[in-house]
Amino acid sequence: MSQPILMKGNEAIAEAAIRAGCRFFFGYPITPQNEIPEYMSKKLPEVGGVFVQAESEVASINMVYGAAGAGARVMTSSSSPGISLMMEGLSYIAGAELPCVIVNISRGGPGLGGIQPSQADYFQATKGGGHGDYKVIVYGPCSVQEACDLMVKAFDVADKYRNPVMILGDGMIGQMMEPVVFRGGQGEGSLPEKPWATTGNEGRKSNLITSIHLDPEVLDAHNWKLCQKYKAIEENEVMYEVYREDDAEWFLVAYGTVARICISVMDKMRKEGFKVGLIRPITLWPFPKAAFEQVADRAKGFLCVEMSTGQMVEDVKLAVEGRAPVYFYGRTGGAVPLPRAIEKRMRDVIEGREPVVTDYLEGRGGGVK
Amino acid sequence: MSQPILMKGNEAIAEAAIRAGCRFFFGYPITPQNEIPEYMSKKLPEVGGVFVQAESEVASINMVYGAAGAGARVMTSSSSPGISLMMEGLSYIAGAELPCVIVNISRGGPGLGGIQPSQADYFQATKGGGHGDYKVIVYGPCSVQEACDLMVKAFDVADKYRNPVMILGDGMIGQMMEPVVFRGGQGEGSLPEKPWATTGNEGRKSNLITSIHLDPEVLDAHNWKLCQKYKAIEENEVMYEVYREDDAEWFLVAYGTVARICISVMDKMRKEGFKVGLIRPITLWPFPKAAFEQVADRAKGFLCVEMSTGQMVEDVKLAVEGRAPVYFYGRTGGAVPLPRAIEKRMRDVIEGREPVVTDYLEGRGGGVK
Amino acid sequence: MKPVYLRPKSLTHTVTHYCPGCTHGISHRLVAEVIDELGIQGKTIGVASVGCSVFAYNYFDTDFQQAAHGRAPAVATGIKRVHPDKIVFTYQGDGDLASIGAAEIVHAAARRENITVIFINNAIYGMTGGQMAPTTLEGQVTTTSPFGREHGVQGYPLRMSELLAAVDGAYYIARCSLHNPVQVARAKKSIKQAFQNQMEGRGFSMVELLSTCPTNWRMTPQKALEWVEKHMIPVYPLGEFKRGEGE
Amino acid sequence: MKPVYLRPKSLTHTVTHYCPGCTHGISHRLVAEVIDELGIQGKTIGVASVGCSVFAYNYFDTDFQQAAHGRAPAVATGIKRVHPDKIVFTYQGDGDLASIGAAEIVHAAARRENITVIFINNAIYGMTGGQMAPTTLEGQVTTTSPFGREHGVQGYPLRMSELLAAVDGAYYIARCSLHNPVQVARAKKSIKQAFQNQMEGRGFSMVELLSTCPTNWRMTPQKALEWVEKHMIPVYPLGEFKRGEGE
Amino acid sequence: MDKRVVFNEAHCKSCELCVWVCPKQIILFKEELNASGYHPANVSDKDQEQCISCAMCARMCPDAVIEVFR
Amino acid sequence: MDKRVVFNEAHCKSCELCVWVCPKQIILFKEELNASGYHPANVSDKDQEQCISCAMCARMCPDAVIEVFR
Amino acid sequence: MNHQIIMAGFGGQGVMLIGTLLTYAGMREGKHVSWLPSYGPEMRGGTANCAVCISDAPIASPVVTEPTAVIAMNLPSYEKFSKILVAGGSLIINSSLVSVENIRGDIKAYRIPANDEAETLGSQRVANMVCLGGLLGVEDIVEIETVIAVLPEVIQERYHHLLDLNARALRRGYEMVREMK
Amino acid sequence: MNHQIIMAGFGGQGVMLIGTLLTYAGMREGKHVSWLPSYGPEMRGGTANCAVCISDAPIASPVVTEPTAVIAMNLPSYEKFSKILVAGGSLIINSSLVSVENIRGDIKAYRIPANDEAETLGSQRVANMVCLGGLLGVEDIVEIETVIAVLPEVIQERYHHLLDLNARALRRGYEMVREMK
Ligand SMILES: Cc1ncc(C[n+]2csc(CCOP(=O)(O)OP(=O)(O)O)c2C)c(N)n1
Ligand SMILES: Cc1ncc(C[n+]2csc(CCOP(=O)(O)OP(=O)(O)O)c2C)c(N)n1
Ligand code: SF4
Ligand code: SF4
Ligand code: SF4
Ligand code: SF4
Ligand code: SF4
Ligand code: SF4
Ligand SMILES: [Mg+2]
Ligand SMILES: [Mg+2]
Repeated sequence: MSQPILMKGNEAIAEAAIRAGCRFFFGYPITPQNEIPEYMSKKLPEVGGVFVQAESEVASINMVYGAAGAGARVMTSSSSPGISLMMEGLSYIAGAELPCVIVNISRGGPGLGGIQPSQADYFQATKGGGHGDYKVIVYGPCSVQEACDLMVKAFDVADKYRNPVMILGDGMIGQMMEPVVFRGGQGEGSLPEKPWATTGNEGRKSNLITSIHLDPEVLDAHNWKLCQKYKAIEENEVMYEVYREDDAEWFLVAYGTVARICISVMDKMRKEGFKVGLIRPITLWPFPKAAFEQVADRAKGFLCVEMSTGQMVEDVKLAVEGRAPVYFYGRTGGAVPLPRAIEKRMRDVIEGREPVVTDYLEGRGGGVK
Repeated sequence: MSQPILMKGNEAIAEAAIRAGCRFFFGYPITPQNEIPEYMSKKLPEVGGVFVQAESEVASINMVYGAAGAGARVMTSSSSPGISLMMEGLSYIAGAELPCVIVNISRGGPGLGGIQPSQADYFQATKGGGHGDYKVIVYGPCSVQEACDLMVKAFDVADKYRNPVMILGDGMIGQMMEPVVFRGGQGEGSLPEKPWATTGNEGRKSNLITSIHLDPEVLDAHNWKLCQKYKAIEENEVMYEVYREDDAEWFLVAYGTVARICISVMDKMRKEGFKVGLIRPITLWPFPKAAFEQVADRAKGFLCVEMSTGQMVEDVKLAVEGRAPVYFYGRTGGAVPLPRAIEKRMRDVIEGREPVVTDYLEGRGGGVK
Repeated sequence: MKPVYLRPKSLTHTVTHYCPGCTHGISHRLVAEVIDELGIQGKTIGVASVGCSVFAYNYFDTDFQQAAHGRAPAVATGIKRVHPDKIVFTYQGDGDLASIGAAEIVHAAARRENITVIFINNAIYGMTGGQMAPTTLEGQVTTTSPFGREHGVQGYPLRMSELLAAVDGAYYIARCSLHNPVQVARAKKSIKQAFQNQMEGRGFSMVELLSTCPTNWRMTPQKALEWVEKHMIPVYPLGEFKRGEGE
Repeated sequence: MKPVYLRPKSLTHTVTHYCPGCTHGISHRLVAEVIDELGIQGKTIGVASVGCSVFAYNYFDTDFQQAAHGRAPAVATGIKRVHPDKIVFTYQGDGDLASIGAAEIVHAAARRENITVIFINNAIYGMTGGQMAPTTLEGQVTTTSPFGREHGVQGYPLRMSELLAAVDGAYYIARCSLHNPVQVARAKKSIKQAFQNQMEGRGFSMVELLSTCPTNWRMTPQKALEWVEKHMIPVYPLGEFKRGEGE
Repeated sequence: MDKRVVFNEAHCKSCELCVWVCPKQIILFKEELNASGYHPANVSDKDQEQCISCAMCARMCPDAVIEVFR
Repeated sequence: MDKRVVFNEAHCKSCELCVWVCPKQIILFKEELNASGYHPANVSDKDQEQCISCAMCARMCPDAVIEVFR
Repeated sequence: MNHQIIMAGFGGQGVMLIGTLLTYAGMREGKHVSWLPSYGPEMRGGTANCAVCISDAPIASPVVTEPTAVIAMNLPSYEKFSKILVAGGSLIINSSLVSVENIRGDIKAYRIPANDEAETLGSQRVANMVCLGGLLGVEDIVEIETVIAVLPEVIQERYHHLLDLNARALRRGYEMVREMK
Repeated sequence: MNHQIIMAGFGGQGVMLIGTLLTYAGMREGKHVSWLPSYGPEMRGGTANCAVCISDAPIASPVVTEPTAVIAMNLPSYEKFSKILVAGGSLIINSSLVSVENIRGDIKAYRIPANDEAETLGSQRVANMVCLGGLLGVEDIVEIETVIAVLPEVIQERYHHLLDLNARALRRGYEMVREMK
């Protein structure tokens, strides 16, 4: 195995994409993900690929649509407001069943908000910020290494299901430097065939990429066909980690970098004798309900920790189905939940105390909902 | 009370808006809501208002932002793909706390989809299709009359909370004609003062409309302040109807025109001796959890019926919290759930039979998930 | 007997959904004739837009992608960058190209994207039932300009050929009309030129076609053609606005 | 002693976040001077865009709205239609106005929207750290054109003043520079004209200001001004491109 | 008899543009409706020889209904 | 002494543009840093009278640091 | 009674108009009513239909899936909607354009040569009215006089010179069906 | 040991660079490392900082909320970060720019006139290296030799003529602190 390299998350993500055989990148600058297009603009031409700085995120996602429909491994990346502008295009891509990868290095919102890390785009990513019934496969990496590994997986999974895949990384994933080893990535040679792609109809019947179906019965059938696909994805592609499954009774639930903070809290509290464990969803959609089934017998309660006012907490509740109480703690807009505050909240949960909002505050913010 | 007039839903909605004091409309054509801008283009100039056909939905929502920030009663309307293009702007409006009304006469998706009625934009509307933590108040009218009444309410509620309000009507609400009586609408005279609006700083300190807060602590505080507001809305603004609360044990759950179909199913099944009731959410956000509390003791099960592959069903589950099973039946893409199929599904539910998908199909579609 | 005119091979045998006498049909035929004559059917990829021509893919026997409203130039960019050796064209209405898609068309031109754009200017939104387009004439009544377009309220008609000619990356910009057989023949020449430019790698080419919408103009097809000649051409003069690129 | 030059009243007393020597500061000062001279501070509503000037509202003592990236002309339209008697201006960078906001600016002009646009062309994306803008010069190295912009790959610089001059609804389009005191004085005259046009109801006015980004150009402020004169002006000639509207 | 001008009647929409441009004014509509509900254009067998094969009709037809031979 | 040219030192960012355009070349930087970490520009008391109040410096200053009197 | 009626034909045959007319008349008679259109992608030509509900009770659903009556003005409409008509329901067929055999035996079917009758009356354009008149002759939905009375409110002012022609067409259809009955 | 270090100063003082350098050295010594930057809205000027974690165990969180060491290269940084430094932690103050009294008594504080020292060495630009050298002199994070060894990998090629100057600055800071200790 090769030596680890120290790399900024954004650059590592870009490099992983190239190693996964991605040769086309269409994107528009936005903090905190600029290193991705910058890296691509330098490296893609070296490997015979193409980098295009689009005029906007709306254009980016539609260029991705065109390139994906033409059979390419293609990606775009952006951050929260830019991702919002892609919602129509994303719905088209899902409707037309095109494979592609979208990276959202998300920042504080709503509106222009701030440029610090956030997880407040969870709903948009997992429920479908665009119109219509569609699903995007969403990965929430917790380290630069995991972001790279998932990036490679993302392209394969996108091709396998002909579906868009999103990497939802908070700003920290993009901005921090960590050692990384590149593994996997089948390279350009062995990419899957795409006989459905628009490459010119020489010697075969015409191919068509579209999402319009004016006949309600046809569109209904199309939607239920997509639904079947989504069911298959739910069955095959769920990823998660459970920590301290053996004896834990109280579970922290967190994804992305927040999960790492929670691990430190878990470790500390265990030393103090609390039976704390942690569930870390890696796929945010499909959401890992199985993880909750696994611990359902023993779990006395769940504390969901997010850099949002509470979004994943709904999926946790849907997974727990009332079998144990689900609590929440969060900070937003770039404020990061402090280990101390998480610990306090978890103690209150375990010891059955009502939360006192000000207890968890470091600044002027809130945190308990 | 005045005599009812027969009007197409879209025109009635436009007329109700004008009666509610709306004087500014910015929008872009899209089926099946074109009668709204068309009506506005004719009628607004007559009452001293302004109609602008924007170059796109992206421009529309940002014109709404400008006009709302300038203190006007303002609205836009569109349909599914157009609404997706508004997601960034909507997040800005919510972040900057501006009041406005958005009408989505939604159609089948994803992508270009079709032009027939659909309810597949439920997630987008209620969870936040844009980035960041924000909420839009969403009404789901079930008749032309209710659409008009809610339209008037929407403007008042928007002003009260300085928050965007959405009317989520399926295509039927827009396209059908029904008798309607216009009531309410305070007219232009008595609209609330907006001292925060940008009107020029003559004789006062400057006003600022913005959503940027670079300091994480400030943005965090802003988000939790919004959260408080949303909590107040959840407490004050929930609207719903429960039918046959007195003795029902099995509940249909549906909103919009689907609720009307379900009422006919309920009536029929009651005649046959089934203790069927119905919960009809009118506000989709805030979701009427109270309705489910109300019937929690007695309810043996809920059947959620939607023109989607199952979106509101998640909110129903979150409200029911595992206290009774929640089932689903739906058609999509303009296909409308048939009374016969709903009844069959409800019987299967009551009699504990596993659904056989093909039983509920009229065309090539699916329906059970 | 020898054929003088045969239905182009690149058209499928489908009855179109276009209204009687709508010149979308003529434009389709011309593009198909050009594809046939250049022998590029097997390597052409079309991009349909959102407008009455949304189903263009049903009528051309080539590979096709259906693009979101206004975004055909972006979609075409994605395709062309993947297959620089294939021929990529967009087919867009005036609502699509000049209104919602204004940024995409300007930037495809500025980027010198090596594609061909067929632009159908019928001064109205056909598919959605006759709303005002950016190209609607002053005084013209539409469903969203019920009192007639007035420049003080809705501004002036947007002349896209003139505008795009001001973009350095545009190589070829021409405006033609379809209002009689002579003009149809000229239009075909321009369309052919626009495809040839792409084959030669010269960058962005667009042919604007003054077209009719008898249905929403509420005229017979023939009256509609006369209206093009009498009312549209004075505002939208015909000709080549650009040939050659750069500063 | 009598004042020869005083800090304009319409500026607040805040230290700006702009880099040393960035001409965004000069532009701000000129706009403030014009607002003072025309006596319109109390009735002016500014629209800040997304770019280095996102915080413009901190520096002008007038009402302000902060618009989404590229959408300032749409936001200004919303405001102006509500308050036709107030003075509404946008302040936009080249990424904002010429790239993501290309459709909005073209259509504000086409609609003959009675607003004033201040357009800061610094040939780069300042705020996000120096990526290529549509106005980046050929050969110019940026973080997303690391080998220098080449027209075969990224197309040609987009000349917005020339482009907008081709739109009938535009009343006044001028390009000025800020690279020395004489040019600064000229720029101020054009800005004043652009505001006066609005007061007289003449429609859309835009002043493009060739500006510097010493930080991302990686030059001293003074070298940056010299670069404007030497490299930008040949591509972006100064002058009034339009005065008066219509066909 | 070999026809000079052949109409694919199923595609015709009775728009009259061919009628309008034909220098010989020999194009007429049939009594029957086609599947789309239009009276298709046609040149009667007896008028075929009047046709000068100028193809004006074909070049103007929006529905590519007409093929011309000489 | 009444100054001809007055610097609002807190706002200065040492960009040198005033220095560059001053025809009298009398603008220099102070030793101390201001709160933003820059050496502010200044015309020393003794050089004030060399100033011709042309306001070139003020018109070029991006930070509106300079006011000029005559 | 709860009438659920579908009227279908080529775009341009005026099925939307007769639907509106019937709905108006129902409202005027104090009934609960709704009208719901459905179009194809074509702006002109193609097939269009509308669903009208007229009932003594509030209308549960404006969508008509099991019509109690159908007017089929062209062949595709006949093929699509005659199938879903409830047993015992009424079917008005425009026999000028639709020639079919083997109509379902469990329904009340009436063939009216509406285009020919309309032509005779003065214009093919009122074929739709002939059909509606026919329907009114079979099913007890609203009084034909009510329909005639609301004609001026539904028909655009510039066509008011044709009010009389429309009324005559309605009556003609009505009578033809009465005669057949 | 689990080192959580914050380095802060004006944009342009090179705090990001010394953070990267330290992280690199940590990685080279086989430790677990992370580096996380934080900027203000200013592109130039303003205050910037980075958080570096160097640990024997995997790093739970790259966010440093309770630093074990702080380098404060300007006054705002001192004010912000000296407060959250853990008791017993190390604080390196660039006394060329920061003159403060009453430093917390429960920490190890070292005042180094980094700009002046750097100037003496040849360029104020290596003041950051003097500070980092100081930190290495107090806290047992990595060997100073490792840091010097990775300099060529971290510093851009076009500045490689300054490698030696940087190394000398690192050593100078190291020595100054050793002398104070
Ligand atoms: C995002 C979005 N907005 C609006 C529409 C609705 N829409 C469909 S076609 C069309 C305009 C068509 O006009 P044009 O482009 O001129 O084409 P034409 O029909 O006149 O040929 C519009 C606005 C849509 N499908 N998607
Ligand atoms: C929708 C969206 N896309 C991208 C961004 C990121 N962004 C912020 S400023 C900017 C460009 C700024 O460049 P310019 O407009 O030229 O202004 P300058 O900073 O050069 O003055 C970009 C792309 C954003 N905030 N929103
Ligand atoms: S609506 Fe107009 S543009 Fe569309 S097909 Fe009909 S005539 Fe042509
Ligand atoms: S980054 Fe460039 S444009 Fe932005 S403030 Fe600094 S110098 Fe000015
Ligand atoms: S070919 Fe010429 S003469 Fe013959 S039918 Fe056609 S138009 Fe008439
Ligand atoms: S031009 Fe074509 S479609 Fe029109 S009438 Fe003639 S043959 Fe028929
Ligand atoms: S006013 Fe003129 S002479 Fe005086 S300091 Fe300024 S530039 Fe120099
Ligand atoms: S121009 Fe202004 S900011 Fe620059 S050095 Fe002179 S006084 Fe300071
Ligand atoms: Mg059009
Ligand atoms: Mg710029």
